[in-house]
Amino acid sequence: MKTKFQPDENGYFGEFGGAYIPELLYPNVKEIEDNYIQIIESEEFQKEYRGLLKDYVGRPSPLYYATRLSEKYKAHIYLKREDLVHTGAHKINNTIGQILIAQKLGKTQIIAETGAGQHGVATATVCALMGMDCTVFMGEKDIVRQAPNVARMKMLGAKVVPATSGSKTLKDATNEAIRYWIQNPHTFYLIGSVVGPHPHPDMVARLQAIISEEIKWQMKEKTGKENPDTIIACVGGGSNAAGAFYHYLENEEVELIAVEAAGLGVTSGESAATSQLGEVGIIHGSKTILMQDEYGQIVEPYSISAGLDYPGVGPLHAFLFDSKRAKFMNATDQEALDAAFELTKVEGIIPALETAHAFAVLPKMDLREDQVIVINLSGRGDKDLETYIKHLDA
Amino acid sequence: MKTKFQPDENGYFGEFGGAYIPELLYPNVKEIEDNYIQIIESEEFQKEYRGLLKDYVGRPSPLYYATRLSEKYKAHIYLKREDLVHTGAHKINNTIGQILIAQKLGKTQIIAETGAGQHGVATATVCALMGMDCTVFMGEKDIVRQAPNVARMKMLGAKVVPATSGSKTLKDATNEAIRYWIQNPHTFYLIGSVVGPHPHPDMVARLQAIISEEIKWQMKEKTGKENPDTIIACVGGGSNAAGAFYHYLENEEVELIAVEAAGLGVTSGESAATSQLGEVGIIHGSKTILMQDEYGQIVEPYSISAGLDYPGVGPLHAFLFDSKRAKFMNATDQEALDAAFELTKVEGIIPALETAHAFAVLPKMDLREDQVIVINLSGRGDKDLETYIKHLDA
Amino acid sequence: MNTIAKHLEQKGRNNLSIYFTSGFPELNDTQKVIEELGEAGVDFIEVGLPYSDPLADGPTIQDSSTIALRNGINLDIVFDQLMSIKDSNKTPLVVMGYLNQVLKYGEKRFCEKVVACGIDTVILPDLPMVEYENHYKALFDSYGINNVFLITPNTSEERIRKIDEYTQSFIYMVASSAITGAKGEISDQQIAYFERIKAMNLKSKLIIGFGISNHSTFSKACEYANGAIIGSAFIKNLQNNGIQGIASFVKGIRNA
Amino acid sequence: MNTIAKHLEQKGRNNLSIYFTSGFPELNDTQKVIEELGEAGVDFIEVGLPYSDPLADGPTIQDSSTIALRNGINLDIVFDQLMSIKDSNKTPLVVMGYLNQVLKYGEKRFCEKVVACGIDTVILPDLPMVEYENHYKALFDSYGINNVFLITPNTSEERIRKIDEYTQSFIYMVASSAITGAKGEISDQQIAYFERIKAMNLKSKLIIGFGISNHSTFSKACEYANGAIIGSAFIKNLQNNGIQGIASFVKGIRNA
Ligand SMILES: Cc1ncc(COP(=O)(O)O)c(C=O)c1O
Ligand SMILES: Cc1ncc(COP(=O)(O)O)c(C=O)c1O
Repeated sequence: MKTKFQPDENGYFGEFGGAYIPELLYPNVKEIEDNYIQIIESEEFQKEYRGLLKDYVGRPSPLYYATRLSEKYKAHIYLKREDLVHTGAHKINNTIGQILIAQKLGKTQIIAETGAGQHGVATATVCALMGMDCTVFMGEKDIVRQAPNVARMKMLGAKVVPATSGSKTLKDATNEAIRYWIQNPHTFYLIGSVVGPHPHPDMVARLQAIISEEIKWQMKEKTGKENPDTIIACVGGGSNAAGAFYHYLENEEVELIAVEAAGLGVTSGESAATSQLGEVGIIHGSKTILMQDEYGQIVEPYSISAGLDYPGVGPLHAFLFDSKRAKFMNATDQEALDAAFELTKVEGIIPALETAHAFAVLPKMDLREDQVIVINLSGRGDKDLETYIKHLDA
Repeated sequence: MKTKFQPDENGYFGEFGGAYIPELLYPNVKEIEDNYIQIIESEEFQKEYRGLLKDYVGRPSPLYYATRLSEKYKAHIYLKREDLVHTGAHKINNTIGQILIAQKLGKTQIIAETGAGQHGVATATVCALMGMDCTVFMGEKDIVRQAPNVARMKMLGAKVVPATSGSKTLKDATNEAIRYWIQNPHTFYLIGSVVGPHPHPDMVARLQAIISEEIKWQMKEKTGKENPDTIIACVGGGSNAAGAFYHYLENEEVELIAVEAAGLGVTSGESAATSQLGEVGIIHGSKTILMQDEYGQIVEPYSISAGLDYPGVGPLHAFLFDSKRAKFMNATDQEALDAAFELTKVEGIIPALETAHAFAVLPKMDLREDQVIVINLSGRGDKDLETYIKHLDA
Repeated sequence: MNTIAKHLEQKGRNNLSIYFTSGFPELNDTQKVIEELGEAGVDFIEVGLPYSDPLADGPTIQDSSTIALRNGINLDIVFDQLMSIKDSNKTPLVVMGYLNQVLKYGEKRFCEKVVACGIDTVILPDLPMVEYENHYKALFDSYGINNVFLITPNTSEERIRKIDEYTQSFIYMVASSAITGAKGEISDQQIAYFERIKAMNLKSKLIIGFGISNHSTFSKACEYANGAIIGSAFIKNLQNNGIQGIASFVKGIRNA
Repeated sequence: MNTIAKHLEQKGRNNLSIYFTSGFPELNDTQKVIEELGEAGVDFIEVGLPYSDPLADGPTIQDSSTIALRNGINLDIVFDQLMSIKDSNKTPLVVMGYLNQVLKYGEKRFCEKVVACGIDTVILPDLPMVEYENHYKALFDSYGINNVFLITPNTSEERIRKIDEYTQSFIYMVASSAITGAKGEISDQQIAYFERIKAMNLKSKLIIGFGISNHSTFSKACEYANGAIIGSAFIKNLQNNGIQGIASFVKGIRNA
């Protein structure tokens, strides 16, 4: 039985979602739609997926009680350590699952888009693992600002194709990937977040749900209770938040906080705070909340972080925002940098720039001393060192 | 009761070891010697150490059956995934333990040497975690070739001091660290490998022993038997090998293979294959095997990998070599690069350049089809991307 | 009866349709391009509504859209331009855009404007059939607007029959599984697909698009359908030879 | 009786010892430096055996060692140099090096050479007491060589008493917990340490080293011990003023 936060038969979460795709893609998307749940729920898939998550990806990722951060903010703060999984971010939970699905569907050529490069690396990694052909589309601007990840993809044998249109970032890389997919319908589009046409958002959410599945038993083990009071995650497309929220969605006692990138300030004109600036619209095949001008032209977003630099959010998040199930907050570039420096100094953990946004809302919250918070530490900051050092010296 | 591979009361493994230190360091070393075993074996330490290893470091690290690599080499190859632990290499097993020991000894200022920067990052990390002052000595040449790790240390709040003497690599960084320690005896020298005066080698080996402790039960879980046929690890100072070998040392049925860096070739004059080129001598406070000229001047070693670029080995390893308990092999720069590219392409894992040396001996071995091999994947290659890309394009 | 259908009905075979991007190469070229195309005797024209993220278009059309948007084009201006030639222009028009433009402009407001410009046919490549059935069919019907569906070599027979039912203008037959962009020739595989569709005896007229770029591909397409649409090849010509090059381009397509 | 001890016995107080690096600044300066130092009237001389990794030395001595090694110095050459002045030189000599040099040269061969050069005192800062007791004591005794032990403010009384027992030459009192290198003044803390050691009434003579750099620190040190050793300050002077500067350097130390 479908729950409130699962898509209906047309792929809608409330009014958001669907599959707004050219007819050329219909058979591809239909093939996935017809098979994904059955594959995911099959014993064979679960065995392979769980096996790889454990031995290859390094799951469960720890749930770490951050003593010094907790002292500082006078609350009980746990960090879900997605930074420790193979390739350094939650993205691989999804790519491991999708590559197995692709395999079951007999696909051998994989395409993907990437912003921060983490999804590109995670895709190139599983393609190497499975001996598949891999092409990754990446905005020309992101190729520059996330150079280490470009090097990793190259070394993993992936072809990295620069997206040169629009803002030359994630949105444009996604356009190019979809365009290539239309032209090469035999390829499998291994999408990197809970975005795109149905069933991609649901498929990715189900694969990232392992995060909250673990949080539940880890919280129980540590505190005797499955539920924290609050879960905080950053939102680019929304996949790490979807994963961290998933098994708590129906449980309204658990507060969910989604943090968007405010760039130079929500109203500065240089921002990616979709929920604050967007309106209902269609992007990359789904109806969601979207930053657009009065004529529906998609606005070029801005964030210091290549993984949050996206003018939309996944349809589930649009619904979480619209239905007020999740609280949407945001953090500027500077707030994210400060939060990254703080986490590094007090806990010895260098977060990804994306992830840093989730930590940046702590000073803005009214915390209770007994409040139990889980922050999804979605990725590590190795890829962002150049940016950090630039601002550290400044 | 002391076993064959534990140091005697003067810190000797066979004829190797001891504490060849200036009188100025005697009280410091004595303080550690008098306390380390008692601290390590205390319930309090074990609780904190194991707790941090689990929740902070991300242990146990997986033991991953590498299907494609196994197919390729016609043997059963398991990878011990130290690349997945926090900060990206086995080094943190040791720094977490030593920082707790330092704490119990009332120390607040930490110094360390580093070659590849992994130990420097791991030290800076635990110092941030414990709120301690951190100074890391690093060869000027290594500061250049391991730039990402220098950035990480800076961000973690550590002071990185360049060592400008000698070959400007690990050996010289260690000299500088010891020199500073002599001048500042209140500091705690958090050494990064199983080298240095007794009890440092034994202390570090005990802290790295967690690796083989896990391999034992993981092998049992996976194959029904605790013992692989063969364990392979690269050797710089020898800490990751010591950790991977530790619980198997007494069990002569398990073949142990230590892989040294042969640089441009063992006999090329540009090498770091200590066991092949060295003779008994004293370096950094212990008697061991050492690359030296006919007057006992220490030879400047060479390897493409900053973590193996060391003219000695730890005294335990000298004894393993001398007693033939371990087989010493080696790999050139090019062989290591090739092995790194191969592992990346077939398993989607980019190893550290140091680690790549361990994989480089596979083609040189006579493998049986039923041979069960564990390779210690000591660290990830993010820090080495620039070198890899340079050679990938070449 | 639908304007385009009527024209196709009258003319029968060898219909030539040209796609162009409004506001390109210059903001106010829209009317001139339509006029020239009309004079050159094309059968109907697809007026592209420039979009920031035209997923279903190839690089040529995408680039022309970017330029048009930079020129300042927007839906209000396009509709004003079309309005201004409503009486003078005799060539049937179709508007082609993306669904988000319609959504944001206001679905009804969009339909009113289309109709006011004397247009009754739209192509929205990212409007999927299920959304059409659930929502847009009723809306469009109430304005007398017909939606053009695309079919591809991979569209199932069942789905094609349904599309045939919904179609009052024409079915846009995608020549191959590729987004718009000039190719060279028409392959045996494509011909097999054309023949398969032809043999289905659909009630709707068929227009072939995607990869039609010259006289040879146009003529070949016309053997299997009521005509063909040229987009990227025309945009490229417009870019290189300007509005004065339109007549000879169209002539070149019609006669070798 | 040990040569140095005999000299200290005779002279009693205000002994000045100079450390220098053999083969520095030029390969064949070893003999000249010793000669100049002798003429300047120093009490005894420590001949540094340049080592690649001189852990217990500060940057000045380390740099001088690097230069000497680059000059081509090695143990064979040093011993030849010392041999060549065996008869002419009247100033007692001590050799100071690192244990690995001894090991590699051959322990016995090393001892033979030292003795052949008329030297009976060695300083090996990285030779720990336990190794001395277990092995080197017997070896050195068999050659009539005495090993100089260092003590620091942190050396326990028990340990100092043992060292006193082993000592036939002198005890090297490290002025502070710091490696060699010119400091400025002698602190109250250091003086407290000197007085503590003095009060122990050791049988051995005491020489203070590390941080002695000028007349003032030398004189102060001589209040609490039989003399003092100057190393880095001398090397710096040698580097800056050459061999001809030695006499005035020594004079400056003796008289303000
Ligand atoms: C570490 C990290 N966190 C978060 C994100 C944002 O994506 P999502 O919202 O899908 O989790 C990215 C995207 O690249 C990322 O790399
Ligand atoms: C990943 C990795 N492996 C191996 C080594 C070599 O050190 P050891 O022999 O102590 O394990 C290093 C040293 O930096 C390292 O970073």
